[in-house]
Amino acid sequence: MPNDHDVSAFRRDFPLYANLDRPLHYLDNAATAQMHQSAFDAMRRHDTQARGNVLRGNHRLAEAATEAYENARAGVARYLNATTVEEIVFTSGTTAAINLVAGAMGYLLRPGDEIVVSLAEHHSNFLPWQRLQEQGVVLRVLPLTSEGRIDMSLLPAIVGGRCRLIALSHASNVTGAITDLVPVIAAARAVGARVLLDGAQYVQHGRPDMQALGADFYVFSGHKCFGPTGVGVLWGRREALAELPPFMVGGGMVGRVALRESTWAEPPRRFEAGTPPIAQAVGLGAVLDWLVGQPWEQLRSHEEHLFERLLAGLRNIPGVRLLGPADRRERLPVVSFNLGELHPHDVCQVLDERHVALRGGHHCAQPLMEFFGVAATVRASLAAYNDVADVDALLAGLEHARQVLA
Amino acid sequence: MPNDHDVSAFRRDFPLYANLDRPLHYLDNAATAQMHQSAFDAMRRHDTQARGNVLRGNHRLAEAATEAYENARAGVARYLNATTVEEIVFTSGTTAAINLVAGAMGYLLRPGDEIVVSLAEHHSNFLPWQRLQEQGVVLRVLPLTSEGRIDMSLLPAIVGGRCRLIALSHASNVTGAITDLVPVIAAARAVGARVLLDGAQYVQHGRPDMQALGADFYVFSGHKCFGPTGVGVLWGRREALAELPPFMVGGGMVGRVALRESTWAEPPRRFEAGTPPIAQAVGLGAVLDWLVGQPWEQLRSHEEHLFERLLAGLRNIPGVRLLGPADRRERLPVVSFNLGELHPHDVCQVLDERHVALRGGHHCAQPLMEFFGVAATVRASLAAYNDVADVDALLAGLEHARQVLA
Amino acid sequence: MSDALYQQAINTLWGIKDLASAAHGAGRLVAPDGSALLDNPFCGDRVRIEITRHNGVITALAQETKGCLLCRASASLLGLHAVGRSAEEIVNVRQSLEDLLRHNAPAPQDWPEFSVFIPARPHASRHGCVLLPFEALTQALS
Amino acid sequence: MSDALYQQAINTLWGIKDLASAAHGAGRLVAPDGSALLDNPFCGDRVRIEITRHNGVITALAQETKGCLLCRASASLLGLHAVGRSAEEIVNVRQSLEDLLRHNAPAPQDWPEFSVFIPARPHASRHGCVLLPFEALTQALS
Ligand SMILES: Cc1ncc(COP(=O)(O)O)c(C=O)c1O
Ligand SMILES: Cc1ncc(COP(=O)(O)O)c(C=O)c1O
Repeated sequence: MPNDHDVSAFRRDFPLYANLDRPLHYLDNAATAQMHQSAFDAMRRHDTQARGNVLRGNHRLAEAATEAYENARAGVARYLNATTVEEIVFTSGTTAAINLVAGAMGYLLRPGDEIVVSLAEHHSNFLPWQRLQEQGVVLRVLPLTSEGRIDMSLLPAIVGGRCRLIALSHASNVTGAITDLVPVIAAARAVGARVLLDGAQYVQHGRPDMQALGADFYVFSGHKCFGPTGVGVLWGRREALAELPPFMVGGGMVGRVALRESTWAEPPRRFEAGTPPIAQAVGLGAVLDWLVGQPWEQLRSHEEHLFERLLAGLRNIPGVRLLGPADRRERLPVVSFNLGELHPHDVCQVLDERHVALRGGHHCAQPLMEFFGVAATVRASLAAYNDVADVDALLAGLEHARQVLA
Repeated sequence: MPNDHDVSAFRRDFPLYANLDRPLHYLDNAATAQMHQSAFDAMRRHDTQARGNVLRGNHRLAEAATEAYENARAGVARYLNATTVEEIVFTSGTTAAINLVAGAMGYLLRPGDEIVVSLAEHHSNFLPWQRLQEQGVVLRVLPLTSEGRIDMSLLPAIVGGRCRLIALSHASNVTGAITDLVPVIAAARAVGARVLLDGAQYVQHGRPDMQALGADFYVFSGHKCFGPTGVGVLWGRREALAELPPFMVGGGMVGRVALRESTWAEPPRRFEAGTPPIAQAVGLGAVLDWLVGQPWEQLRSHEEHLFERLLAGLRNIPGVRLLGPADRRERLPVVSFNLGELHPHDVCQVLDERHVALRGGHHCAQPLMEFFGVAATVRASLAAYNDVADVDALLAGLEHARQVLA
Repeated sequence: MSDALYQQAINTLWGIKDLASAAHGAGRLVAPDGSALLDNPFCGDRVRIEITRHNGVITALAQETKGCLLCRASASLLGLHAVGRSAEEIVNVRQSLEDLLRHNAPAPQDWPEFSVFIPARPHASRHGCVLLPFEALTQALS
Repeated sequence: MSDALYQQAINTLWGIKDLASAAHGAGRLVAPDGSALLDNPFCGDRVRIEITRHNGVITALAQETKGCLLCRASASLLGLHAVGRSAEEIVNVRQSLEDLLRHNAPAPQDWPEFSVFIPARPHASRHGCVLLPFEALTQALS
């Protein structure tokens, strides 16, 4: 092994691994990663010692709940290197966070205003923008290079004076391709447009730096970065959040409520209507506090080593078609492929019998599937707890699937 | 005691009680109830044995996750006596569920259409409707009787031919007043309007029967009925859900996504964009499975007994002003009051020092506070794990507060 | 999964494979009386069913299926057995198939090949693949 | 909470009560140079601050406070000590108060009464009540 990452030690803190009654080669991390011990512990501690509603009561449980919730916000801010904790909004997930920004911007956009996305987006970062068409907003779609990367040479042609926002994935959930942000930020700045990055995939594999990236909004989900389901994050640059009206409205996000008209609280509360996912935010905060202290160089080189082995093995299987960038450094350890004409569901089924968990389907990216000329793909996605045995089980299983299914 | 409900046995299944390092008289159940063991167990089991994304993968963890999630849906349907499981939509909470219905209806409403609410609503069942005014929808507000109950004599005058929906709380979070639904349903039916009931408070104290109530939408939150934070439910009558477009859009709720236009899945999936709060839904399902088997007569008579004692005690304290119906049978065991001119926050603080957890504030019901001519109240809300000692601690504490603060 | 079960799955897979490759009824009709095009929203699979009927009975059926083995095998079964059936019979047999998958019911006598789908029982995510052609036919008949 | 601590809280409460009842500076000004009306969104409490100033220094201050003891005591302190201060000094003293509540800082020498708020330290939900009058004054000065 080219580095010192000890997978079995690392796995010990993922309780699912301790509970297995049969082998598991879990390679569906892009859909949902396994939950880390720190989240279990923090949520249990919270729900058994500090359960109360937040921001509302002044008895001790409520105070403790509010403190835990706000500490979690601070943990997220630290992980993202945000400027202030007020830039962190808790949501129920990535999809909810993107709908929040799209819905709130919807109140501000005028017919003819333009939103730019790419053909490679997850439906969650496509449909909320597409839907704004109903109010006369124009959706402009960045095309892709043959590798499935966003074709940046077309930015000047597509990002025009009416562009209000560019919404792109930080990394693709299908190909793992990492978006080259420098030209995107420059193009947006040139026309005064905002930039939203969908970090659902990225955050599991590293710390995105809000002060360095130059984006205005960044979103991700707890369940994809070893945290709980039911919680996600919207980071918004202070000025960017300040100009947005709320998306959902209700308890906890108001100034004054009167019969005719109401006023809103300042961010982040303006965007957190109702009782938030308190325990889940606390769990996510704990996971990010753990992640922030990880030896990232080591984890990343471990993942790269496995990914190299996986790609090399896949290239050796006759009839495999790999999607995505040829250069491994331009992508997360996520790969989509097809095995000849075999249907991805059949392939995944055979692999599941061999304890390899993959995902087959369109991965909520139908426009991208169409671009590649396929209905669906098989996807393998690695996390830091995967090991060589996982990769080898996948490769052997694919050979087997080819024989069984062909 | 007039009944056989054994509080200390009941409490044993609420882990927070086992963890206390000092006394606790928890009377803030209307804000958040404590979580039942069944939810802890189900969520832990899920996250350690069946964690995967739902509806998407065909490996075993994903299959198990989907099964657990759909079983939870069935559990909710059972608790509510819904006609089919397809009538159950998981949301992140009551507020999100109401925003869902309001946002989706927003796509269908025309200027001049009317929405009827009452002056007694929680902000979460007020602001989403008030906001529709921006698109020309008319908000009509049912006034209250002096007791703070909805004045049903004004229904015919207020529910007119342009009324599209009546949105009311099943029970008030301030006064506990239970809404008399019969005239509401009749008025709505007479003009072809839909009825949404905000059951956030009710569900903790009994099973609302969807087939008997006659409403079209019913919403509640997990955290107020002994379940986890981060999850809630929208029940919708099949036809009522079918006519709604989605509110949030994204992964998992589509038919086909194309560049120009997309199609939506059938309910309930149409309304569950993105990865849902999987573990939290599983936890809520477990809690409702437990609740469904509770001896409700016994729990209710226990709560009534305590509530009687509480009301009698409050009436004996000089200077107390009680809000809400005089007839105990018309309300849940929730009561708001003021102690002379003492500020609710000060009262709650003094009570907290005596381990009594109350809530002081406007309870996210500013229009109702204005109606009562107060800025804020103290609220005590009972749950089935409360006992006589809790009530007596509150009453003694109030006497003390009167002396300390006056 | 035990090796025995695994072997059984493989064997059954072969049965499914044969059915799928046979692709009974594959193609289009010149002048269908009814047709339906259905998608599986999870994988983009697509089934087109076309039929003609006379006196309430299916007289010809054609299917075009872009899908997994399970889906293609199921469509192929329609090509094999649907002609001569009434809409009512199809509704019932669709239900039998669902019962076989979800409620451990046995295969109906006149559709014995349904038993190839038994190994799909624990895989709820695949039930939709098997049922899709039957849903499409039901829709084409209505 | 120990009985000792509890007793201390009560005693301090009396201090707060006295300050609140004293209501220094209660009322309105006839011709204010600056004013601000601020709400606490959690309880509906409301503070109005009016000031006049000369050469950058506060020459008169009036406060109208509908609120809890903490809020009223804090407003009363403004009535007691704000006159003669510059906007800068008020910004600093607001920070001192926040530091006292959140970061265990001591009371500044010229505002010794701040120490009555020390028991509010563990009650983060009440910090807003204490700070509200100072926020309002800062706003009135800007
Ligand atoms: C009557 C009522 N409606 C709506 C809500 C909002 O519920 P949640 O905060 O869980 O979204 C509450 C509780 O806060 C409530 O009591
Ligand atoms: C790139 C990307 N964006 C958005 C999402 C949606 O995230 P969630 O389902 O957690 O809302 C996902 C995952 O499903 C994703 O991979």
